[in-house]
Amino acid sequence: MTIFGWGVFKGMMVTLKNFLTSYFRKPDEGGIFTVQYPEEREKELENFRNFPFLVYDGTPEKIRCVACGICERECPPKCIHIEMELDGTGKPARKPAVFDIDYSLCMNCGMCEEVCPFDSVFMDHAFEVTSETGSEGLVRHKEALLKSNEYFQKIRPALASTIDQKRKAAEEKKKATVQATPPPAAGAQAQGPQ
Amino acid sequence: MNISVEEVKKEIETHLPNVKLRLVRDSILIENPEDLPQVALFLKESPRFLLDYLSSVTGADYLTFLESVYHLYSMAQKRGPVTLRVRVTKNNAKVPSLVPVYRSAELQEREAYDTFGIIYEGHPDPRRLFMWEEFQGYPLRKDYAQEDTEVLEIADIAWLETRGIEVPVEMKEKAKTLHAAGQRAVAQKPEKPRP
Amino acid sequence: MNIPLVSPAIRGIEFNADMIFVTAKAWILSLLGHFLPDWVVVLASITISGVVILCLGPVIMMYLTLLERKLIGRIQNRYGPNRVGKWGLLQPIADGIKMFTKEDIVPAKADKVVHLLAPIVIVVPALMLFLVVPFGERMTAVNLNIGILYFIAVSSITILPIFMGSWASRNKYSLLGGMRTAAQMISYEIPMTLAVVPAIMMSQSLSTNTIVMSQEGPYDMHWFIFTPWGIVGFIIFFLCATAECNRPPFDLPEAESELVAGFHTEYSGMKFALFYMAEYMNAFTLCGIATTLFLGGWQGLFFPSWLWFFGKTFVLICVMIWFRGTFPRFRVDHLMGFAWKFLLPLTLVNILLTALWQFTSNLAAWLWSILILAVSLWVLVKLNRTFIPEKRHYPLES
Amino acid sequence: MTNIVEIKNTDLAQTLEINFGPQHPSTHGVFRMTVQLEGEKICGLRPIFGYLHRNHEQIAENLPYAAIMPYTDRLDYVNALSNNFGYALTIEKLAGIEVPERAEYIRVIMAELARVVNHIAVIGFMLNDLGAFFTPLLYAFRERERILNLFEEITGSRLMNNYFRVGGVKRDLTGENLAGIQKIVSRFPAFLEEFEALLTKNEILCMRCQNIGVLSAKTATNAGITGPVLRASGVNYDIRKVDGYSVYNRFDFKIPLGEKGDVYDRFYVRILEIRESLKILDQALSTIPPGEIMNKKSLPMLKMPRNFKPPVGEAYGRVESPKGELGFYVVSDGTPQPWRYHVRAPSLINLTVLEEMCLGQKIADAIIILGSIDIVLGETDR
Repeated sequence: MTIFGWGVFKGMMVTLKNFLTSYFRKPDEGGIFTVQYPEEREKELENFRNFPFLVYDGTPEKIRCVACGICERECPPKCIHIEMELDGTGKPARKPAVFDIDYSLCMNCGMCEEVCPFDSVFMDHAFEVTSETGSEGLVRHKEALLKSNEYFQKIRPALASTIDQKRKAAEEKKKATVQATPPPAAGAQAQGPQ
Repeated sequence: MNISVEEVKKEIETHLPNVKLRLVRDSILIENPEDLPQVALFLKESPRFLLDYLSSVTGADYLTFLESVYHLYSMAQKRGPVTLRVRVTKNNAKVPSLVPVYRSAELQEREAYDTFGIIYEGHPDPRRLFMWEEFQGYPLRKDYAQEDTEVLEIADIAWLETRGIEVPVEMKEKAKTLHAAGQRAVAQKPEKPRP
Repeated sequence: MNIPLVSPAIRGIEFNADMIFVTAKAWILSLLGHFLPDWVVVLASITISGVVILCLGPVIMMYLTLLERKLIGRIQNRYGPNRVGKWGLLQPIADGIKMFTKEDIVPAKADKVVHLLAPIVIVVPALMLFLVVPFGERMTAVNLNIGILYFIAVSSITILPIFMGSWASRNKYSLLGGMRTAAQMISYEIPMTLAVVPAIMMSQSLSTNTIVMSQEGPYDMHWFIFTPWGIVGFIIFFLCATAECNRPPFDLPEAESELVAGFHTEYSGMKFALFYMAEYMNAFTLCGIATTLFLGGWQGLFFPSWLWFFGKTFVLICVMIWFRGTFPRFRVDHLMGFAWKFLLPLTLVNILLTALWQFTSNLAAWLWSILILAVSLWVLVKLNRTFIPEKRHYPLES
Repeated sequence: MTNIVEIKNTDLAQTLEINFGPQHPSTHGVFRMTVQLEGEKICGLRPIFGYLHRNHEQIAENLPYAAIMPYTDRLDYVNALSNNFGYALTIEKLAGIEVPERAEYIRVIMAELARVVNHIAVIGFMLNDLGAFFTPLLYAFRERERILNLFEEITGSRLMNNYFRVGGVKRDLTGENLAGIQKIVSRFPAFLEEFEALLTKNEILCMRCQNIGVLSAKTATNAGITGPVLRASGVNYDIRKVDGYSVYNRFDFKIPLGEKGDVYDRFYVRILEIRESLKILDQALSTIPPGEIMNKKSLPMLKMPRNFKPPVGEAYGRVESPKGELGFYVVSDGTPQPWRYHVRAPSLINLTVLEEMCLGQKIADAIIILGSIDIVLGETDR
């Protein structure tokens, strides 16, 4: 038979041990595990996903997105709105004129990132998103969503470098085919965005 | 471990000759909903199957008729599932309740009633589960149209007025006409999904 | 003309750290005595003690909350408050400001007068208890010769305002909390009072000062707790004190997970703060009385007497906080059973033991008192089978 | 048996009716119950649902199959991975998609980690309901934090993982991830020892929990109770063993059974289940094979979710979620969206017997009985 009160005593010893170890142990070994947020931050993990952003190469004009609208269609809470930019002749310019994401609706699922065939939409790491005007202030327009490839390289190096390699390979392949048989549309398209 | 449906059907037919059964998509359709408790009780008690555990009860809307689907398992023999289903028309959606046989049907039948409007006769507490009692319509039926949140109901207007908030006259009139007709305000489907 | 700053009557007192507060008061009084008539000096003497106590109470309460939050934080491997000021030392002041600026909400159907009175009434006995606590040598505010009786009488008033508050709120949670309080506090008064009896018997006095004085001895370590009846009495007294000031594991009246906030569900702002204040001041005075009765009060070596007293009291308070950080809550019937079926018989045995101890106090006495205690404990545990955990067996099947 | 829900207020003057919830510190969200009291004794209890209802099923019926996955995270938001698992299994059953072996192992590893997370959180919350001032909860959360950090590293999110895909998983586990999991698994028993020292033998806890809210095996089976609550009543029924779905039949693990079916058994069975989960994790980590993580057939579905049209038919898939049997019933009509999608939520059905367990007990017991059933309102109300 155990002594009456022994369980209570053992419990108190556990809390006492934790009280004492909190003063000298490291966070990983039973010490204080609080991260004091604004001053200290946890290590940013590469795969962490928050809200989507758009990638551009070099300058903001060279946007990867071609306004195909796949992400708009597949977004589960329907928080993306895209409008195609039209060039002077009224033909689609394969570039978004409007690209809005409503951050108040977005549920950070990463679907847009997965379905995008042009490696244009990716999930950001910036999680400190606030607005003073409620949900209207959380609609992000194209200008705010555009971020450079360098930024992408910085936050998710592994993914960005594989995608860069992939794009490079595709470009070289395309160049090779273009050099072999230059279709007439290729030249027009190259001039299009200017 | 699976139970072959044909085997179950044969067994039921030999023991309960009055019950008409049909195989639909690996499941047993009971032609007459009134036979359901009888079949369920037989399956529960029969030593061969011992289907003592009703896992899931749910409804489904197939436009012309409503369906109530039951998934039975055996905890004692660790076998299953056997799927039972009954079909009722939308106008006369009445299915006998399985609560006397399986208590696990209690909340699930309430849910199916709430969302599909299938009335489970003999249920001890036939209330809506998720929606409030005054709610009209059955949200999971395919013909359900969403409520127009822009249109106020009479009760809402009264509530607003007691608090000194003025309500436009058109809104009041609309509420009155709708109330007189005993209808709900139904929303037009938005033409384009919101940005 | 040379006015002597210290009157000749006071000069006799040795000016040392032990007497620093006593000397300070005497100095002020003597200074006043030079200019003002005698009755003013007497009034001033009362006022000084009163003001000190009135300030001490809230300050102790404020820093007890900080201490509690810090200690529990450390127990739970957190920092506790550390944002306002160094180590969060200004946190209580920030809390106070917050409490003052909060809206004071009174339920529409509440009994407004009683609802207002309850938090005021609860603070008064909590402050009154400070009168008889001997903070140090010659540092008892009022040296009543029935100090302990006064303490028991005043501390039991606390039930009334709690019930007032709970009743006036017209809230079912509050009402349940109030009912629990009444039942719990009345039950725990009895073993607590009986646990005090041995100390009174041994010191043959009801005065808190005399009780401390009777614990004098070689090396100042002749405390009552170093006797078998003392340790049992102390443990019972301490448990009852924990229950009296509604602290975990006996915090049923405010049981957060069951009754939202118990009797103070409908209180907000400063009224709520007053309830809180009373609770912490009660915790302090009860620990102070426990120190006085069993831990030798201000007795101790080297350090000034008041430091010894505060040190011992704070150790006891830390144990209370430690309880809070460790234990789940009792249930109502277990709580009552624990008081009536376990603590009460044990106190009676303890009183008997003390009576025997007065005749013989040597090594043999130690042995037979431990024997009596062990037997009675064993019998009590056997009689209270519900307190004993069942042994369970959990088969692992494939 | 039929009059279970009716409140027996024979003498209204003697009883007190109290609303627990939807705003109450320990109803685990917005659950509400009206309790009929005689003094402190409960003589009637009626649960009221729907405060977190968002018609999950209709939302899903208007979405392509792949886009439902993130919504399943929101069902039982304490362990999203189990919900992912159930949904993925059902759609694979519906469309006849095979899952590569490595993906199956990854699924098992992640689902078991989610089970560990869920069980320690539940025990912590239950102790909070018992009145322990956050200490066990925070010790539990300290360990949970490590696993959640790992989830963040692997899946990209701490709670709303959205990690499983039909036909595989989203991302492969790297060697570093595996080492991280191994580290957690190897240090977890020490934490459990400490946790048990703090709790299991504690007299106050035993007094509060033993012989409270007893649920007999017969009632439990009939009322469709599943998961640890059922096993605490002594019924040996674990879908991981019975169905042997995924690769669970390759691992050696045991099913802990309770003796009486009271709150204490439910609490202790969960601790034992954590130990068994750790055993599975140990085995899975040492035997995980290399290879693909996604069925090649289902890749186009992920790129173009609206082009994925399973054949006409229906499927009922179920997994042993930490709360009980989580079932998904999906009917396909050959279009990109399911015709009917139904979730059999264990948290909801386990509440069937709440009144029966609480009758005759004290208020404080009702709270811990509710805590020991382990509900999550996201799943209960859907």
